[in-house]
Amino acid sequence: MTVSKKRRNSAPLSPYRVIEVADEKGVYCGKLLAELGADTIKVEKPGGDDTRNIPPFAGDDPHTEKGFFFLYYNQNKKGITLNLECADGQDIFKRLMRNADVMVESFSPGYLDSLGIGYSALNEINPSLIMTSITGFGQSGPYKAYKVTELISFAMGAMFQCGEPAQPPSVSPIMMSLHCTAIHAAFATLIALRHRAITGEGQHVDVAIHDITVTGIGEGMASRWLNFEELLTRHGSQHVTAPAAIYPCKDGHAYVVGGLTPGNAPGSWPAFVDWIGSPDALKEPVWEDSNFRRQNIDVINPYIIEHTMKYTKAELYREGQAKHFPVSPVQTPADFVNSPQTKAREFFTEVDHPVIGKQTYPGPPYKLAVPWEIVKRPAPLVGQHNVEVYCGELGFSKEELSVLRASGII
Amino acid sequence: MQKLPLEGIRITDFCHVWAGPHVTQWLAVMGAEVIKIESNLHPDLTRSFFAGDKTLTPGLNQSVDFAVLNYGKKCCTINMTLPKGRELAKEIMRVSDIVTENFGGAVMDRWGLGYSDLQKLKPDIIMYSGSGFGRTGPYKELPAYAPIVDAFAGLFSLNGCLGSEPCPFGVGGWTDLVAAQHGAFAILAALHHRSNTGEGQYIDLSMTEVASSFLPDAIMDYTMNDRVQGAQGNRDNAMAPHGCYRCQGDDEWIAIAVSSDEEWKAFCDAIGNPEWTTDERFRDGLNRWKNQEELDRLIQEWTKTYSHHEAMEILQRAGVMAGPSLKAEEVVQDSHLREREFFIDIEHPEMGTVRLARLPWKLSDSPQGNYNHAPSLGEHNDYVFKELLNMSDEKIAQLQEEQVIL
Amino acid sequence: MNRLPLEGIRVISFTNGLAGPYAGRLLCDFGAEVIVVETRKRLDTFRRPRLCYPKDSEPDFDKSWSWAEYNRGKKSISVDLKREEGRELIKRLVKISDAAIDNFGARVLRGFGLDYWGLREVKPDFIMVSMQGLGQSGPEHEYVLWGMNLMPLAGLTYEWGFPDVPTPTGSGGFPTDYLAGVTTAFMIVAAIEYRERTGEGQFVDMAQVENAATIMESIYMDYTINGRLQERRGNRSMYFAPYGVYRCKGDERWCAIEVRNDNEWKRFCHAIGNPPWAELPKFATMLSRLQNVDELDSHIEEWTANHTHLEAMEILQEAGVPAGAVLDGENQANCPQLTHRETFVQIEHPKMGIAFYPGVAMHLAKSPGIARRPALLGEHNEYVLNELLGLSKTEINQLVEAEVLV
Amino acid sequence: MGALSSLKVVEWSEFISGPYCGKLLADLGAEVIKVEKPGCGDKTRSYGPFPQDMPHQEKSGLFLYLNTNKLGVSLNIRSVTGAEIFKELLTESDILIENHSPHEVEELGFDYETLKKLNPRLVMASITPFGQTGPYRDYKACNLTSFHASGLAYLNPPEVDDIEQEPPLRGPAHQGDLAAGLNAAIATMSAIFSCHATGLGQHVDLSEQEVLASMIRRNLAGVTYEGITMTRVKGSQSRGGSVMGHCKDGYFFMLCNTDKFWANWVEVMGNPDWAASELFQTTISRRENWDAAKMMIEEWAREQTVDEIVRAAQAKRVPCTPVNTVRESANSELLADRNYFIEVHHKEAGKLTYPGAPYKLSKTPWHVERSAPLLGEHNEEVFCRRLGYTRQDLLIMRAEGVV
Repeated sequence: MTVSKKRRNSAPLSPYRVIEVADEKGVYCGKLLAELGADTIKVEKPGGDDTRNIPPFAGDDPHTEKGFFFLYYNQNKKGITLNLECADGQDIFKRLMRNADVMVESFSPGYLDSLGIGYSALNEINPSLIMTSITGFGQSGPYKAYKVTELISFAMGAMFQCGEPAQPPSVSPIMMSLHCTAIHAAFATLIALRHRAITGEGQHVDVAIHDITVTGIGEGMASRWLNFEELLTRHGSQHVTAPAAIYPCKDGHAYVVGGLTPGNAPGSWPAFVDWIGSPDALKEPVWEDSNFRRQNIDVINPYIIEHTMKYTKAELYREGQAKHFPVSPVQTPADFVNSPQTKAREFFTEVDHPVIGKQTYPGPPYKLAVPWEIVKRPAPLVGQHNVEVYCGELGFSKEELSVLRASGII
Repeated sequence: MQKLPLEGIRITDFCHVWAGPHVTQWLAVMGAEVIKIESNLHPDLTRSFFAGDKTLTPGLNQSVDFAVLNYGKKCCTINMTLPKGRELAKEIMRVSDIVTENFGGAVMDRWGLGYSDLQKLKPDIIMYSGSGFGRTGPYKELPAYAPIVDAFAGLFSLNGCLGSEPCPFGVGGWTDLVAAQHGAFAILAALHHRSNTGEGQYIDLSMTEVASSFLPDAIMDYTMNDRVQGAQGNRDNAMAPHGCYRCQGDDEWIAIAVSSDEEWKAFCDAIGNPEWTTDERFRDGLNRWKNQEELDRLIQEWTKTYSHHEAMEILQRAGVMAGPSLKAEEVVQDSHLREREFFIDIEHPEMGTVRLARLPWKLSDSPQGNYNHAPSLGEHNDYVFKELLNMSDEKIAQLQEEQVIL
Repeated sequence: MNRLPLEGIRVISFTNGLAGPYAGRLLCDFGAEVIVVETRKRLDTFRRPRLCYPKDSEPDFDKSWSWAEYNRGKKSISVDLKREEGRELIKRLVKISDAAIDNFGARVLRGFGLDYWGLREVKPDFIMVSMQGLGQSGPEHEYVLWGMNLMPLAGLTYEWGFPDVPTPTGSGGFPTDYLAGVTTAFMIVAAIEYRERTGEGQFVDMAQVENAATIMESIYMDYTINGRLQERRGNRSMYFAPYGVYRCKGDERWCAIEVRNDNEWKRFCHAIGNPPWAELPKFATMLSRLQNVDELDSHIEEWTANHTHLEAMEILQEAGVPAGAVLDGENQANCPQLTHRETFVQIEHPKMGIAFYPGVAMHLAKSPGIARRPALLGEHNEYVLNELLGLSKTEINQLVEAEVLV
Repeated sequence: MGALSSLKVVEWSEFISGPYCGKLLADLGAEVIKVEKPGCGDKTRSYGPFPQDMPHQEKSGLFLYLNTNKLGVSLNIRSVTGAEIFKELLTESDILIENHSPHEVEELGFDYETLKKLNPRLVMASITPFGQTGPYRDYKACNLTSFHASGLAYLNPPEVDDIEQEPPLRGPAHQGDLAAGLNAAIATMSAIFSCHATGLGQHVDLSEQEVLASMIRRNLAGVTYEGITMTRVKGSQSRGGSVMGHCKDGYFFMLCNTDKFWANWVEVMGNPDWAASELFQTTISRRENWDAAKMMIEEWAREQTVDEIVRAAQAKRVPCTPVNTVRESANSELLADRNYFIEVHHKEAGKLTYPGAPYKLSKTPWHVERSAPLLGEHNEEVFCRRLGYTRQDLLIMRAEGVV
């Protein structure tokens, strides 16, 4: 009997068993599934996954169990260790896959096949298995062997548009393209589960970071060229409409948008001119045209800056919003954590972890009217669930477990 | 010519039989001047272990047992049963750095030569007492030999083929030597401490405790899990194959161990059975381990067709751990050991050339070591009494009269 | 072709701009029937004919490119929600629908009584995701916010850019829209799973800003746990060097390079022809490279300056070094990998003719999904009102004349 | 302060031989820095026994025992940075203990010739199966094969019924590897004494095969001098004088290799007539007729309890003992009275009982000051506080997988 028979009436994905053998490209995918109740087992190599090395660490102590990246992205997962590069490991892995519903992996194409546990092999063992592969460039094609990191994929997909014209393209401070792709992979996985519900068959889901970055956060650079032979270039924070950009203020910066709403309504251009002290220079009708404003933004900016410099970012936020202008402060992470809005949403949650203790993590980006109940757990310690899974589920004896351990298999 | 590491260190040595002499043996070879105190009343017991069936009336200087345990040492004869003898011995200890003994009981104390007495004699003296059960505790007076200690410590209960009843350990004096080596190390540590602080000390070594500290996993398994391990034979609790297999020649055997899939593949290719790597029973470590009986049988079919040396060559060339189970004579002939000059010839005045194993290590920049022949009884009386204690001939003659030097 | 996974799922799209439409696009790629509710009276900002296709064609909201790109495949009805009749129609449609996406301002649907709490009266097992910038609760949730406001709020803009430039910049576009968009699609399918098992609907209150914050985990945990506020680092890494974007031959040509360990460093040096500087000890280890990173980077640019960004990428990737040319729109359009993956597909549209659209970005072997053309505004009024809701032609005409369908 | 507390040791070793050598030094006060590879660490960590048989990187009984009193760092010395740090460590050390194949050590550039340029005082102890020279130098071996290839196993068990069927046996547990480590410690200390005199270190080339072979020096001399090779056949001579007998309730083992012991033993048996026979009067005759004597003794023993025999024998000072399992020896009044076993508290494994001191030193007692290190536990102490790397550097090295 498969795992799915067991759990019922809890979170959406609770009937499913997910096996994750993924690095930073796939962890968020596993996290999203686990957060919705999927029984997710993270398979690490003996000694622990390399993503445990990703800084920063709690107390700056580079300790296997203290890396924030690992702690955050592996919540609600179980953790086992397994060496896939030896016959035992492959054997055990196959046994695990027999009653798994989903496998999330992010190895370079062909690697798992070379170990005899690629899709075709697993498909024979378990035809209803869904294997979600997250790679830099996809399972085939001229770049399929290319190495990928956040820097590389973001550079190829979106960076050309990032930053000030006068500066080099600007690197994202977070794993933007990797995680954005991981969410797509999670979505695609659910689609494949739907397909399985209808046809009973599993399939191979092939998600490439390059595709997602170009068609997503790449902001249509490609389609713009394809359809208009127009090159989108770096334009700092300046939006196509104007005024809409980051402006300095007393204590920092704020994103100020004026005149996006047509006519005279609140948030419209006339209202904006009025707000910034109705300088005569901006009163002529020509300025009603957004494109004209965009072309002559340098004429407008001094007036705006003169205005914004009178305020703190918080004041600008309040004042602007009171007048229905889409104004927002450029918050520091500290501002965000401490803002009344964030607090009211209880976005940050406390997690208790055996090694780093009770600490505050960012929570999920959504609230549910009727929360789905799931078993909450902190990120697993290295091999924390070996006994549970190997002895409890696969029926190995403690003695055999020791053999596996001694021969470096788990 | 460079000096030996321990040159300048003098040891008064009351050790006898096996464990004790082995301690000072190591130190003597490394350059320490070891002066054995014996007497014709009480020669070292091993002097009277006759040499097999070679002769039925061996002289006290012809025992092979003695020869292999006492080379590099000096010997003087003092009758310790006489107060004067003990006084005389004290003179030697006064100019020594270390005193060693392994009597079956507190003999030294009874002689007034316990550590506290020796301290008065020479404050920074280092004294080593080796015994079967330690110099304190309920068994401190009991005589003990290695096998007694082994049986007591649990070694026998862990020896033998898988699941067999307890079995004496075939390597005679194993624990004597292991204990002695611990003793030698402890003495060197004490010497090191003395050279840093000028402070001597007393070392109490119990063979039982040494034997026990050589069974850590069995003991930890008991203290942690209350499990009493039994004999495992040649088996390992992770590796398989891990055993000793019959070879072609007469009573020839080879030990083979495979610790990973790579080695297993190499092994199967080497013996021309590549299909084993895909055989359900043997394809991975866990299955190999579970199906060992069968596996061992099949491997033996292969080993039986080769001599143990052939088998070793074939397997080692493939990168598989394999070692023939050598008989003593084969060890002596072993080409590798010969190239390493593991055996040295010692000229012995009464025994002729004796070929013996040297210390089991080489120091890149120190001479080979002091391999003078094992001393005849009293061979160094002159050196000790004249040169060392510069006593007059008359004095010496008198002491011989009084049977103090005997 | 066999049935698409989401066939039979009907989703109402109360959307505007990017985030909401992107979520809907993902759903209809896999067979969901997504019906956009819009009106001439207050056009979707993306419908406003800022950029029409084909190039230089007359302004026409049915030709607005940005709307077409993010709404392709959906159906469109034009209903004025300010009118009671309009709202009634929507409620009738909800009765026969499964889910809704809402990225209007928080007040809008609430004002119309069409928010989740209103609609669940009509359909208790209804599924709805509202995805306002700041969610549906909290003191600021009703604020007017566009995509470009969210990164600054999330603290992402503050972290993004060069330390020596006074003004933080952030990315060119609206990453939060995509993050929130795809998460919404994900949650809707999950909620459908749940409903099929339990018969219960769900309301998901998604704050777009939090979608950015969730993937800033390390920055936030560094603050909440280590009390450290990270500052902008520009294109440098604290841990790896070489790391960053290097100027290549030609105008605005850049190549990103990242070297994470010795191996990649060796391969890198080899790939650029082992220049003498690369042998210097100051570049031998990660630590020393980071200490001399300015010098290192200038050396690297000496090399990259002699190659186009594509050459640099190919040379380094061939050598197994992570490298990526900073591709502009044209490069992406000609990228052999994207061509191989058929990432962009041509679709014909009655008014726009044939144009390139992003295809189905995820490759599912057995349920590939399909990219259909965008709708004209109100194109599906008849299908929805007549075929689905069973209104007669005359009733529909009345609604048109009454400017409910507008 | 321990006897060796002035010594700084780097232990770059796997499994048992090297680590036991390090333990011997550390337990007497030397500062031993154990260098393990990041991730899995020393192979022993995966080797049982584990509490409740649950394998756990920090709870291997064998590892806990072998690594008391050491500082633990994790370092990938195959990386450039790692190698550099490793060399920095060595320039500040007196001793390096390693047990890798000569081939591998040269490949990594840590061979003695290279290291002595770095630190002329360094004593490098290399523990290998077959030594640094000779045809087998790069052959692989483990406790089992070394035990056989040195001639020891061939003698074990001492007596078999069918020599064709019953293979030679290695000694229990890991005795061979432990002995190699022990001898390495002696050799290393002697090299340290040379260093006192000359100010120069040297290379200790220790072969496990030789260590074990030297344990049967007597048997080897038997071959070279007397032409005798012992086999495992029953009733084989020269083992004369010992009996392991089966009593009502277990086994006892006795040894009477002297006339005195024999006489007393005969009394223990209540002076049976057979013992008065000519056959058993001299050491030589007893040896020749030992099988007969043994038979009689075993028959007699079957009626006794172990305790009766042992008490009676010991009263007459005949070497005699029960054949204990580790349980009985661990619970013996002797070892309790000697306070042999010690309790050690370990962060992960908790309080456990370990085998204690193999020798008691009066002034500088053997003692366990700290339990075995967690993997990389002392990275900061060693790399930052001693070698002066910053915590930031440490983060970088972690990100690169160096520590």
